[in-house]
Amino acid sequence: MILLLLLVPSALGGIAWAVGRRPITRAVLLGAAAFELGAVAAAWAGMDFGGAAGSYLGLDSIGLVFLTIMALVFAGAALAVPGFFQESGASPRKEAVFVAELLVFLAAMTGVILARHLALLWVFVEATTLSSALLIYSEKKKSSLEAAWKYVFICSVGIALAFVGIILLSIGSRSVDSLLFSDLAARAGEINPFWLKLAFAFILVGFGTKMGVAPIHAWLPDAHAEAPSPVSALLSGALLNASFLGIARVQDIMVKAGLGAFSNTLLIVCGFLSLLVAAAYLLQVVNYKRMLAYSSIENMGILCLGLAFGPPGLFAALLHSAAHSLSKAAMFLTSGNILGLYGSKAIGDVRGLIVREPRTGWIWIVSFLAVAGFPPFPAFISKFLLIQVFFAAGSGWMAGPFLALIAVIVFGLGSAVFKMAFGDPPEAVPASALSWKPDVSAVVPQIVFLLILLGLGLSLPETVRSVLRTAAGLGG
Amino acid sequence: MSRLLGLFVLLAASLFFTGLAARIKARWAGRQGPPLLQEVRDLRKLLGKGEVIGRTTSFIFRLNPPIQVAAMLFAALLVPVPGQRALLSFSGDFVLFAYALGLANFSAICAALDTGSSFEGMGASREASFLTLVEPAFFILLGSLALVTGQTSFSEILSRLDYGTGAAILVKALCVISLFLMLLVEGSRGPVDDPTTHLELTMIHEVMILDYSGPDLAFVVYAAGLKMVLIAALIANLLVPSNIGFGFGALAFAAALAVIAAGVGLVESFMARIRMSHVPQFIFLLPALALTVFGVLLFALRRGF
Amino acid sequence: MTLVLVGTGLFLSGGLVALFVRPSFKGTVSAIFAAAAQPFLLLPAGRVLAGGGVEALTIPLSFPLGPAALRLDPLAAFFTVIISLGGLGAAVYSAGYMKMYRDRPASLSGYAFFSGLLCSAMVLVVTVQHALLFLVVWEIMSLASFFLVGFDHSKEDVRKAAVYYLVAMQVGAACLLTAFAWSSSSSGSPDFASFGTVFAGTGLAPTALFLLFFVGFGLKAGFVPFHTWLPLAHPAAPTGVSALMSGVMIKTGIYGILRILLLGGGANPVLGYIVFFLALATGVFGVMNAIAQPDLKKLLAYHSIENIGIIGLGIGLGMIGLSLRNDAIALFGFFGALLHVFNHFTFKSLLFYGAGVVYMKTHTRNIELLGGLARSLPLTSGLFLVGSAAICGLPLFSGFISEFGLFSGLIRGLTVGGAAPRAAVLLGLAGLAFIGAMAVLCFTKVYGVCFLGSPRVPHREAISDGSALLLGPMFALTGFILLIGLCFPVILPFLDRLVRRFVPGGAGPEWAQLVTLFQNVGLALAVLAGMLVFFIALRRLLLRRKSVVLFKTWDCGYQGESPRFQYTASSFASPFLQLVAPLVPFTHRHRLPDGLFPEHASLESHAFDLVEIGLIRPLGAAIRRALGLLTWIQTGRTQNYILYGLVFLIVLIVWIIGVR
Amino acid sequence: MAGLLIILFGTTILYLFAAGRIESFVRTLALQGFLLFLLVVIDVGEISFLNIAFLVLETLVVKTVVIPFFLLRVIRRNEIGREVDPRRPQFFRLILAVAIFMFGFLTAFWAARTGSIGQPLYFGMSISMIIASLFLIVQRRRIIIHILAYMTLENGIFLLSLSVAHEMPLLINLGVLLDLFVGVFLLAIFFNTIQDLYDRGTIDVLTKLKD
Repeated sequence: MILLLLLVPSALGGIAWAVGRRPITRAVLLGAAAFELGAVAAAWAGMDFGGAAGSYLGLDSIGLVFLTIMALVFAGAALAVPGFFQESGASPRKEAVFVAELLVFLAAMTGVILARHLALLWVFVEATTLSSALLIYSEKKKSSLEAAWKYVFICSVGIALAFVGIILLSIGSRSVDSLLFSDLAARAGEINPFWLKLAFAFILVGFGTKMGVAPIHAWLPDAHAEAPSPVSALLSGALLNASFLGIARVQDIMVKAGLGAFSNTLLIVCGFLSLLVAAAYLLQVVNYKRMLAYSSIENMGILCLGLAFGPPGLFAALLHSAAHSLSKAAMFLTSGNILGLYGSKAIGDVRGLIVREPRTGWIWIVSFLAVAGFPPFPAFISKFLLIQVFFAAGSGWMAGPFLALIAVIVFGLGSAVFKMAFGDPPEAVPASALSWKPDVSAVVPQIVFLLILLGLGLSLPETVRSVLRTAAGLGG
Repeated sequence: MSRLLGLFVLLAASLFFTGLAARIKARWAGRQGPPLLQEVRDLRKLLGKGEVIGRTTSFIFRLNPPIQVAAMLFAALLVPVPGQRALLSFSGDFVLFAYALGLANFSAICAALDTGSSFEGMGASREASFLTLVEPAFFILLGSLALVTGQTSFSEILSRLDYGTGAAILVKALCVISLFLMLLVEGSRGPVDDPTTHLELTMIHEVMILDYSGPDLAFVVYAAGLKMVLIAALIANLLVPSNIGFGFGALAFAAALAVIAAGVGLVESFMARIRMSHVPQFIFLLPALALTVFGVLLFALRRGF
Repeated sequence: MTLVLVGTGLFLSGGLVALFVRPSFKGTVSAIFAAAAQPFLLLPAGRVLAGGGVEALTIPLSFPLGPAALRLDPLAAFFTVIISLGGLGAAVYSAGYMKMYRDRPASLSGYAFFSGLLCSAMVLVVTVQHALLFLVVWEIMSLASFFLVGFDHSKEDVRKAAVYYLVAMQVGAACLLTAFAWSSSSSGSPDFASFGTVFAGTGLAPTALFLLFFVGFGLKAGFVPFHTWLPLAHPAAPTGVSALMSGVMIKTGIYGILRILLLGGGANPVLGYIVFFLALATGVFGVMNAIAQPDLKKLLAYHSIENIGIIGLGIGLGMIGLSLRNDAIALFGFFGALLHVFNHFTFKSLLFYGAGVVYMKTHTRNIELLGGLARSLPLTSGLFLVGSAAICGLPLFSGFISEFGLFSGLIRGLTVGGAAPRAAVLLGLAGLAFIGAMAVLCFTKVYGVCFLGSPRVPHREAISDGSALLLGPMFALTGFILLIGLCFPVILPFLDRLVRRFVPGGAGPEWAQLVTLFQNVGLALAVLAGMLVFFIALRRLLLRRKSVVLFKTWDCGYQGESPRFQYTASSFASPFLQLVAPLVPFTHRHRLPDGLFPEHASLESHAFDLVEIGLIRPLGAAIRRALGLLTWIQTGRTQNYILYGLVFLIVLIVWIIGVR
Repeated sequence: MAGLLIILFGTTILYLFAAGRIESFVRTLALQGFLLFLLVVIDVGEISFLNIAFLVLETLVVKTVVIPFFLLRVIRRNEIGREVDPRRPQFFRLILAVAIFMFGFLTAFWAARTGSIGQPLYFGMSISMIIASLFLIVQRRRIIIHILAYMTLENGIFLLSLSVAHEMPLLINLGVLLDLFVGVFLLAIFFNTIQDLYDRGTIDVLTKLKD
């Protein structure tokens, strides 16, 4: 049953590749999105996806959280793809190839979420890198080529190091003799602490590269800025979470093996470094898509910090990852619209967005509020819970630098977003951009995301809360 | 009933105060000087005349004289006469006294600006700036007196000030000097401003009432005189020991006022006016004195008065 | 309490309905809804203020917020009254004022929606007593006011002011977030009531916690080191909003500080002195900068800072009184502070509305170009005069009553307590008098230069006074000012429960003392008013049969008369500004006339905010420079990126091997 | 016998650092693949037949024949001759190679002493191979060298996985191989497009995206 989740997207990808005609590829894409949402809905309704002990694939509560986020983001991106291609005027063949790659990428990410075996997880993470490489390069420009090359090469080297980590882990756990998470977690005590620490170091660097956490984040701004907006929405919204899941699972083993202190300090160092780097660059960034990428680095830093503070921290991190993914996806899709409207990625060239195209303008502002963690949105609640966890864990002093850096980041983001939104629209706009208006499909996904976020922010439904608590290990 | 008599002495004295000062100054310069009742004659003459009012003025210009006189008379009700309590006395009444003077100043400055002449504007600006230094000094002074006597209203403070020790004399002397300085600044007399000058650019107080005529001028001149007498009355309260009976109190009070008026006249004839840019330094003397009073009291208190 | 929620809902729905109405009706719709909300807010508030009870209501929200308690206690009721009246005034005034922006329907609906959202958020801020929900509503209030400040965003400085405001609020909210998280995690429950135990704790934590709360709320209120956003944001907003922000919104900062005091914070005596001296500095600094400002609305914004200083002085005095365990001082301190909160709301809104009418008619805020408006805008100038007199605290107006309360508290502080409190209180007394005198200087300047004399720049077209919509709220506020100014004992029973909650043990006898004192003051003021009327009648009597000739003002006989002869605002303030030169940095840029027939000569002077130049800008530059050190990372070379990963890995390995 | 093979495998590091021509680089790759094949045949005993068959297929077919041949075709298509300009003299790089090789033996002895690893020599050599290839990536400026260094990194990791006593399940090994193959395939495609768009094949070309 669980294999369906992997096979259906890849099969649909094959069909899209083979057929190549526009209506079919669109139908296939929307079909895949519908299937994903349906599967997730079924999982929420309690359908058991065969998370049996021995099997390599299974859907546990933390997997369900990330699967839901991915399904939502993918649905939004799928809705935006036709509009994107209609605007860039690519040939049906190219669109078919793009859709096929997208579906394979989806299958790979689902694999990462469902994997119950560490090495299998590694395989799927590597698969996501490879499948998304061509997606980044789909605009066939020199800059997207450079971005794609950096993305593939750095991530492959990083993930190879992760595989070294996995082997070191299996060296350390000779008696456990299996890399299934359930076995590793159950008998974590028997693992040799030295090899486990070494393994965690390598895995953190490996999956950290994929997750875009400093100091191994440098490829992320290039990749996310050069990819077409639906792809960068998926990258930021779903892929980063998937690699975070990898680290979360290994962190769980570390805590159970009694080495929590070591891994927590590592995660805190990475978290604060990411915040620092994001703050440094957001003050002087010129390209608004790179700005969003740096904001992703910052949010991944926050997730690491959450992970470092045990179950309550993980709860805040999961809520934050949901908030970040949906709002960042909305912002990337809107940045696609802005690119269409103004024809340039430079913040300086965009002015008077509210006056020129009110819908896109207001979505741009509201999604900024969601990303920056302003109240009606859940990112604010997760920030509050995180600081509460800081104080509960006795390291209250961390709230100071944490909030200071976030204030600098919000200043950087805010001044750019409002420089673009307010003011009078510039007269000289490239001819191609003047006529284009984002149609419904380019606006509906963002609105849906923001509504979901508002729902999460104002009053978290009971079922969502209980799943999040079990995912964070806080019990039912 | 006796308090009303005290008030009467105060109002009557305001008619003769400036006259006495001018006479002393003239007499010291070897001149005959105007008769003591000159000011009363001027007021009666002005009250009977018509008026010439500037075209640019609004209702403020016409409203200002009554406000001035009303505020000064109201302040007079608050000031005690040696030997008995003031007509209106409650805790913190010196705040009302200061703010009544503030109300008068506010309307005077507005009226000056209302005429739209650059001289009156200049006078108003100087008045307002110097006032910002006088107000805090007055409060520091009254505050430190309240601190030492433990009372909070004019009448109690001034009546309980009699104590024979050395520190008391020093404090009283400092208070008298600073209040005298305040008299000179508020009344625009002596070194701060020369009431007899004819050059508008150098005036402070006189220029603000330049455009008044007839009854308005009478009101304003009387109010200015009354303001000086009020402050003089405070000094008199310090000079005259408070435990003497009422009869002698009124006489001693009038005598003290006369001495102060003479003092003003003497100061004016000895000291030429200070250059306008040096006036702030001179006025800084006032808060400085007040703070020394406070310092002395605090020091004295700690040593067990 | 449910009535209050209905009222809040009405405010919000006013904003929502206005979205879908024709532009010309948006203002009236939101005004109608605001009026409709009044009874729902004022009646329960009045009942609680008079009766002293507490109306509670718990809203069962899901996990992250938990059951949120909304309580309407006298403190909340007092602020609810201010917010609802302010909201009504702003809505009615904006209905008239926003006609200027008829050509921008989209931003008009934004304006209506966000002002409704702002009012409802403020009411919730003062009633919610749950840590997280409070922060949520607090930030919604900041956001709504941010969009209102950014209403006229086509102007560059408005945009800059709006973003500056957003970041300032973000920093404030960060402090509050930390403080609330700290207190709710150490007290176990997010409810405010549980914070009492945290503040009662020993050691440094309660003091640090109070300081965090004070910084967070002080930033919203506008205490000195954190005030720099206020003179930028308030003038940038349209007048209806700047009145709402200045009169009502910055009071939520004061509400926050008072709420923390009620919960037991600030027990440490040192905190009392910190608040006292900071407030004194705020007051003095605020009014000094106000004197140097040529821009009318910026001047009023600085005056808000000054009045926040006076309110803070009252709170500081109250705290000192509590730490000296002297109920009289504490009672007078809090009484003065709370009454000044209401007074400041009335006269500051009145002054801003007046400034709005002036701007609407003359399209300029620079008072150097105004003059002689008393004749063309008689009603507005009369009301502005009442507002200026009240803000200077002159007797017969409401400002005097609250400042008199403060003064009597300060005086009582002198007569009791040790050497240190006496010195502090005397400094406070002198400071308050100094602030009063400077306020007189500032508002004579503003009123004299703007309304009196003759117009410095001839008006292009004849201007008539504001419409009924504009003057209506102004008359109502003047009514409040005169009501409190003259027959103040009428208001006393409403403040009874409110002020006595701050003093443990209810301070019964002291309150009776206060009531008798104010009855005496009321009597004295009545005497003053009587004398005033008498002398005005006397003047009219004297001039009844006399000739009153209108003639040219005396100008030394100079024939070439011109309105430019009149004293300008900057020259009026220059003698004082030279006295306080270091505190208000001034730059002069001038071009001397040259050649035989000089065409053009100019002199331009600009006053800076000492804190802005001395503290905020260097801080910003330092942060930018410090973070700039990190910008070597993105070199673009793939090899470097991999090298970063390797170095990080090697460091980890060495650490693992080393530490083992 | 296995120890000899591993040491031979180690010496390929020296050749990698000394190699000037790119083709000789690829031939070393093929040699490494073959050595791994021999190691698999000789050393790994007790695992199931299916696993051995798969490993043989993997090392012999993929690592020795398919990938090197594919890379040779890419190099010939883009006419790449020698390394661009070795900034440091030949001599210095050789010393570095020897140092890394010796470091491999060092870790081998250390691993033997701690006793927690089955074959310490495997472990030592694979660590030195990984370090060598990473050093190549960071130090050399030609992009094709980066791809080849990535391959040697994968070989090093494969050797490391052989040193672990218990075996990965077949499915996982298949996944790893698939990822490796597709990875190299993609890198080659990107390399071709880079060569077409830019004339010089060095990494400096790809430094436009920065802040």
